[in-house]
Amino acid sequence: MSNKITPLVATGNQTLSSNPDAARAALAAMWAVRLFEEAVDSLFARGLMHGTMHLSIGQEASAIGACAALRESDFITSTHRGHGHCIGKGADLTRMMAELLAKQTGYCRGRGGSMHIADAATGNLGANGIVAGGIPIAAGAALAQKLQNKDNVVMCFFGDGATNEGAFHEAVNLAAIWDLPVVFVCENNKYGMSFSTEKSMKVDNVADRASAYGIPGVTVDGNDLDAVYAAAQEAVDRARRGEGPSIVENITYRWKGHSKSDKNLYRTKEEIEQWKNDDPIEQFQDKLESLGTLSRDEMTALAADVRDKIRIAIQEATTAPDSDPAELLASVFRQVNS
Amino acid sequence: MSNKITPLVATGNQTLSSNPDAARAALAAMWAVRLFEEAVDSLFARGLMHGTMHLSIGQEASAIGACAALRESDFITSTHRGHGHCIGKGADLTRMMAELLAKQTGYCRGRGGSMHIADAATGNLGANGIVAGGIPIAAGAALAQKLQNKDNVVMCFFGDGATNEGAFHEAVNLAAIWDLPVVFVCENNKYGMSFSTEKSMKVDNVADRASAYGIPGVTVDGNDLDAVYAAAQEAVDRARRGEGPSIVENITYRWKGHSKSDKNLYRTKEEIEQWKNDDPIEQFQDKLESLGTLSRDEMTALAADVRDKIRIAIQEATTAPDSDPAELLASVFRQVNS
Amino acid sequence: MTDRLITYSEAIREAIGQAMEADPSVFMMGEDIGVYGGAFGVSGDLYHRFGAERIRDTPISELGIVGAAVGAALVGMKPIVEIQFSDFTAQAMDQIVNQAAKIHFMLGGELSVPMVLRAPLGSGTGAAAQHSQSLEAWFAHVPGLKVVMPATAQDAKGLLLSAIDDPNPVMVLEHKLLYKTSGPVTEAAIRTPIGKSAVVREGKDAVLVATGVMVSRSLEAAEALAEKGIQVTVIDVRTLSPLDMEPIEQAVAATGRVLLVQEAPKHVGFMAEVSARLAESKSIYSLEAPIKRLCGMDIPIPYAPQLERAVVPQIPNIIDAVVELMQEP
Amino acid sequence: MTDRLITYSEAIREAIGQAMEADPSVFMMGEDIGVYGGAFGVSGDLYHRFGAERIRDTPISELGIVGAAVGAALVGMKPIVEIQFSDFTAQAMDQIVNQAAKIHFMLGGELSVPMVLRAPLGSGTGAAAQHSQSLEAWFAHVPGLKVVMPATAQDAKGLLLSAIDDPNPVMVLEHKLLYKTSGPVTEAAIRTPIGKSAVVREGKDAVLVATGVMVSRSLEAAEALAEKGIQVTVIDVRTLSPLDMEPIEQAVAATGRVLLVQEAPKHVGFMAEVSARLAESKSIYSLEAPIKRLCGMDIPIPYAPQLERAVVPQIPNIIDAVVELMQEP
Ligand SMILES: Cc1ncc(C[n+]2csc(CCOP(=O)(O)OP(=O)(O)O)c2C)c(N)n1
Ligand SMILES: Cc1ncc(C[n+]2csc(CCOP(=O)(O)OP(=O)(O)O)c2C)c(N)n1
Ligand SMILES: [Mg+2]
Ligand SMILES: [Mg+2]
Repeated sequence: MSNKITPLVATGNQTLSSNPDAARAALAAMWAVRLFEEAVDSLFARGLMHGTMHLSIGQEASAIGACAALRESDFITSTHRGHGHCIGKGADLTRMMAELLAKQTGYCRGRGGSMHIADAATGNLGANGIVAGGIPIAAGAALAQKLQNKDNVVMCFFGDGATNEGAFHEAVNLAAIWDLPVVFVCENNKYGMSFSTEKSMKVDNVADRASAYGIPGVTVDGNDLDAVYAAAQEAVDRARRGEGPSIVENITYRWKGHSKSDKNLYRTKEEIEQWKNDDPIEQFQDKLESLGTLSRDEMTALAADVRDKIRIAIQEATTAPDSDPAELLASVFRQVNS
Repeated sequence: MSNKITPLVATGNQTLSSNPDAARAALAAMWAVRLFEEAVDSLFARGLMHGTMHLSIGQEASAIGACAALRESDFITSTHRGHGHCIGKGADLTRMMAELLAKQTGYCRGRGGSMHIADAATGNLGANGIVAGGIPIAAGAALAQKLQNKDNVVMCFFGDGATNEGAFHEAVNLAAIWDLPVVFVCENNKYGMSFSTEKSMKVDNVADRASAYGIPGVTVDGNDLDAVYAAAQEAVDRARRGEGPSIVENITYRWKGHSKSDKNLYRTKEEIEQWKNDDPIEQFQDKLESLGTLSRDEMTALAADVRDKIRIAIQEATTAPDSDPAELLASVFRQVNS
Repeated sequence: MTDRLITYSEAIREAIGQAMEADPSVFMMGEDIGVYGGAFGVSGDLYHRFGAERIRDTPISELGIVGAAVGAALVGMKPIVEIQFSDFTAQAMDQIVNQAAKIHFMLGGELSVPMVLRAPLGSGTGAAAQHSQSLEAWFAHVPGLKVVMPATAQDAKGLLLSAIDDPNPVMVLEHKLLYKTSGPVTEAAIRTPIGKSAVVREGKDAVLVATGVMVSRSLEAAEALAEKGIQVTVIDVRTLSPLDMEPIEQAVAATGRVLLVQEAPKHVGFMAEVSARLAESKSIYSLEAPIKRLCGMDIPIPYAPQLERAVVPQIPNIIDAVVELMQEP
Repeated sequence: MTDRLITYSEAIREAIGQAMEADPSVFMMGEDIGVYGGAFGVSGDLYHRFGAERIRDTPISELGIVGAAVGAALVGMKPIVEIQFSDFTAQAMDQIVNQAAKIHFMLGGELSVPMVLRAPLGSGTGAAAQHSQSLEAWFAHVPGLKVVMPATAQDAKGLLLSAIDDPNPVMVLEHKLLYKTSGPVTEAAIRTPIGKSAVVREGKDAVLVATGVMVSRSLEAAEALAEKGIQVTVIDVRTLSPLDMEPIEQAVAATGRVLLVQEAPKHVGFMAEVSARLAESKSIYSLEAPIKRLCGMDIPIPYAPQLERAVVPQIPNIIDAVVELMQEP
């Protein structure tokens, strides 16, 4: 019995907000990310979850708008802040929760936790605990599509801070010279942990770095779902046509601290408040209402429905068996005849 | 008894070719690089030298024009193709030859060979066998100048191929955000071993990559000594004024194979011949003659004088003692009280 | 020795502060070491005491940072680099191994690299396989690097100050689980010599040789064993390279039984070297039992707490292993 | 077995060619492997046989290339990466260790990384410290990697074909000095099993355990020793991880004397593990002498030929060490 939200719907060169089905799916997905992470945050606060946690609350439009441009057969690589990408690509909420709760039924059988959720079935090649670690992997998965004569696209998520790693440079260059079908989605939330983009780079936007590789780079309001989707769709189409990679930069903000150890000493309360007023979900709901795409009641019902799915995820995951130490030794290598 | 050429002379915003002393020094230096490497090439061919060898014949104007913009107290980091940089910064020809001949009197006491010549006395922080390995080191040496409130500049040499390494990206970014006094000199000889710049990057020039770091980048004819000097001097002055790093790209060409194992299968005889017609030394001599800065006779005498220095270098180095295995174990670490 | 108790983190911070006050060429680079105070809070208030120039926040560029430290060290500075998790030294291996470790020798001896690289290693925090490794064996295998692993607050301070004094590159591998543990630490800028193992408990029946967090676990196991009437000597290796075998060989000669305890995976780990040194020396003749190792399993560190505990030695495992050892042959 | 003699390089090329003909998902990436034919000429004409798509020249981006191989492997390809010198694996350690080695386990077992990484190691070419290292111990210490070191042309082919078949990441560490050496190689696409050590010579007096180029040096030493009346068994470890101790333990039980020979620096090198395995097993009871190691000195590889020779074991050193070993205790 799966516990998923309805798949995202692409709308080509239309906006998501203009299409009721697409709008419903995208809004539900954003709620799912928000509510999943709020639940996780409180489980953590109540000592029911261990390890550390990187929440993307406030960045929902970036993950969901970008994933809306993908087909089921497309792939993603994700980051330490990956719950949104995972849900956007269609992951099961119970298996995600089970992983965070270190259960045998989790996506990684309790071996990976929040930073390593992968889901082969939905083309999620994995979150990554290494900043920029997924970027060369995305380029390679895209190379494979080319070598296999498939028209799938790989969407590679990473943060602003990741663009200062050598891995970013080498991988984007490889994708560029080989015209690989990959879309580099930079979720620029203004900080790499405590280090601001003003300090970490001398250019205004990460997209300005695209010129070094001879590929397109665009910067969009990452809290505007329609804007994110439009930019992502264009880059995905370009990649699928075999015209090579692009960088899409979504300007957004994380409401919560970087991780559990963050005291927010590097940014002001005012800045955080200001960004909270730019809530991607609120924004999208207001737009849907004013466009008449969905009514407030529909939206309220939809949010309530997602809330139930999260509740179910917690229930099912909590009662699932703990992951099993007995199988560890045999799990390091894939057995040669399997 | 040292065996050096006369130090290079900077001419500010004048050209080197317009100044007899500067022209003489620069021409002698280019001849020193050319003749040193021709000598090394034949020693190698005659089996009198072992290991491998990366010759910069054809690229002399790049190394010498750039080094002419430096003060004695400035620093350089060099590459596997570093004989020119080494000579440009004022190295002793006998000690260089002795190192290649694996002698105790060599710059590295026979431990490093061609790829690792360093000369603390002239601010040469070392050639490097690792492509792009010297770039972060140069940034760090420049950071030290800043922290020590010195106005020295670090000139960092590397090839076109090196710009595809993550080390290039990370180091140039560090230098940019911290406004470090470093000049990144890319010697673009069209190939990284066998891989052409057309294939290795999607931009036309390495200098196009400067925009990703918010720093200036210029591309010059690397076989035109005056052009190289002018670009280098501007970048050095800028760095010394505390205005940060630049990328100076010298378009040039190596006449010889990449190393001893190269069969030149990746480029045509025609291409090689064509570039040989663009000999940086010839070019400069013609210019000096037409400008009347130096006469042909003076230039011939000067070249003969350099040839003697190379002959002396070979003689002295050949008769020097072989490097001594006995001292190895005690040489891995600097002794704590030394 | 003082009876002032401070934490392992505080001891490290105190060492850095004292070194920076004493020597203007000492400075620190790393990710989020400034106003954030460090991922594990080690740099703490140093940023406010010494400012942004000397407590230098960097972009996420491990290779670049370590390379910059090498370059700064070559021209007279004494950089201390903090790598947020020792797992990320993987990003910087070229500068650590091909540059820092080799420059002094390879370039002929004139130049040297007085650099300190601090990095937290180890499991136990639920951070999973990419944030929990113990990679000390890699560095100990590299000629030109010195490698220390402080197991107490006092040594965290003393070994770091010695590392800063040292004209060569030194890897200081700290254990995450020790940061919040307290111990007596001398207030003065004391040095713990690099290259000296320490006997931290004496017993006549067997020897436990340990590194990092396994030292305190071995001491606790020793307490429990004493109640069973088994008296064990515990040796804290402290410096993995250069390795001081003397106290280990003496203790083995005296007891004839030895258990080597490390958190890192067993295969080709550091304790294999200790075992091999004993087996190729005269110590082998005084053995009354095989040279046993108790190590981490050859498995990436898992996230689930019960799995994570299962793959590295815990106190009961040490106790059992010693009891078994006493029954050999 | 065939008596066709081909070189170690040719054997590797033949293996790659046969694998690429048999399986369209196999392809190769590396620097200058195309028209140049590879820095050591290993890929040779493969570019002309299979084209630029499948024999893929890359920019100088080791981390990017290995990462791209990981990504391609995750979605059904079987990449073979050539790293020009094993020293440059330092650039790619994150993708090798934190990604390739851990993904299958860490991500729960659905995904896997059937990738082969080929890299030449070793000294003897006058290329100095940054182009001559033997870093096998690093990789053998990493759970999730398999590590092989072919010492003959036949195994160069057979181990590589097994590595390509393997659904896990395999490091194939070739020795530069062996590329031009010839040996009998089966024409068919034979497999040498991963995880099996080989007894390559039998003798009753002592055992030599070796890897890489030290295998042939040990065999030559064995010839000379035979003339002195000392009969030695020589074992080629072949696979460093997972390690097959059985033939080693049997030979030690039979002879009571063992010398472990490696080119890499001694401290925390691979042979320390072989020694430790013997010392913790019942083998220790059959020893008539300490477990000796003959290894590279703990020194970066120097450029000068006489220095380079002095820091790694040569045939006379092996002979002397065995003669000494026979005099123990
Ligand atoms: C190679 C590496 N270096 C450092 C870290 C520690 N770290 C984890 S997340 C993070 C910040 C990443 O910033 P960014 O890429 O902007 O992503 P964000 O967290 O803002 O979503 C850091 C420094 C890491 N996991 N990997
Ligand atoms: C990290 C690393 N990768 C690969 C090599 C092998 N290699 C040595 S020089 C070279 C080509 C470098 O090209 P470029 O930077 O353009 O310098 P050039 O040789 O053209 O002067 C290569 C691939 C190396 N030494 N280091
Ligand atoms: Mg960020
Ligand atoms: Mg080049």
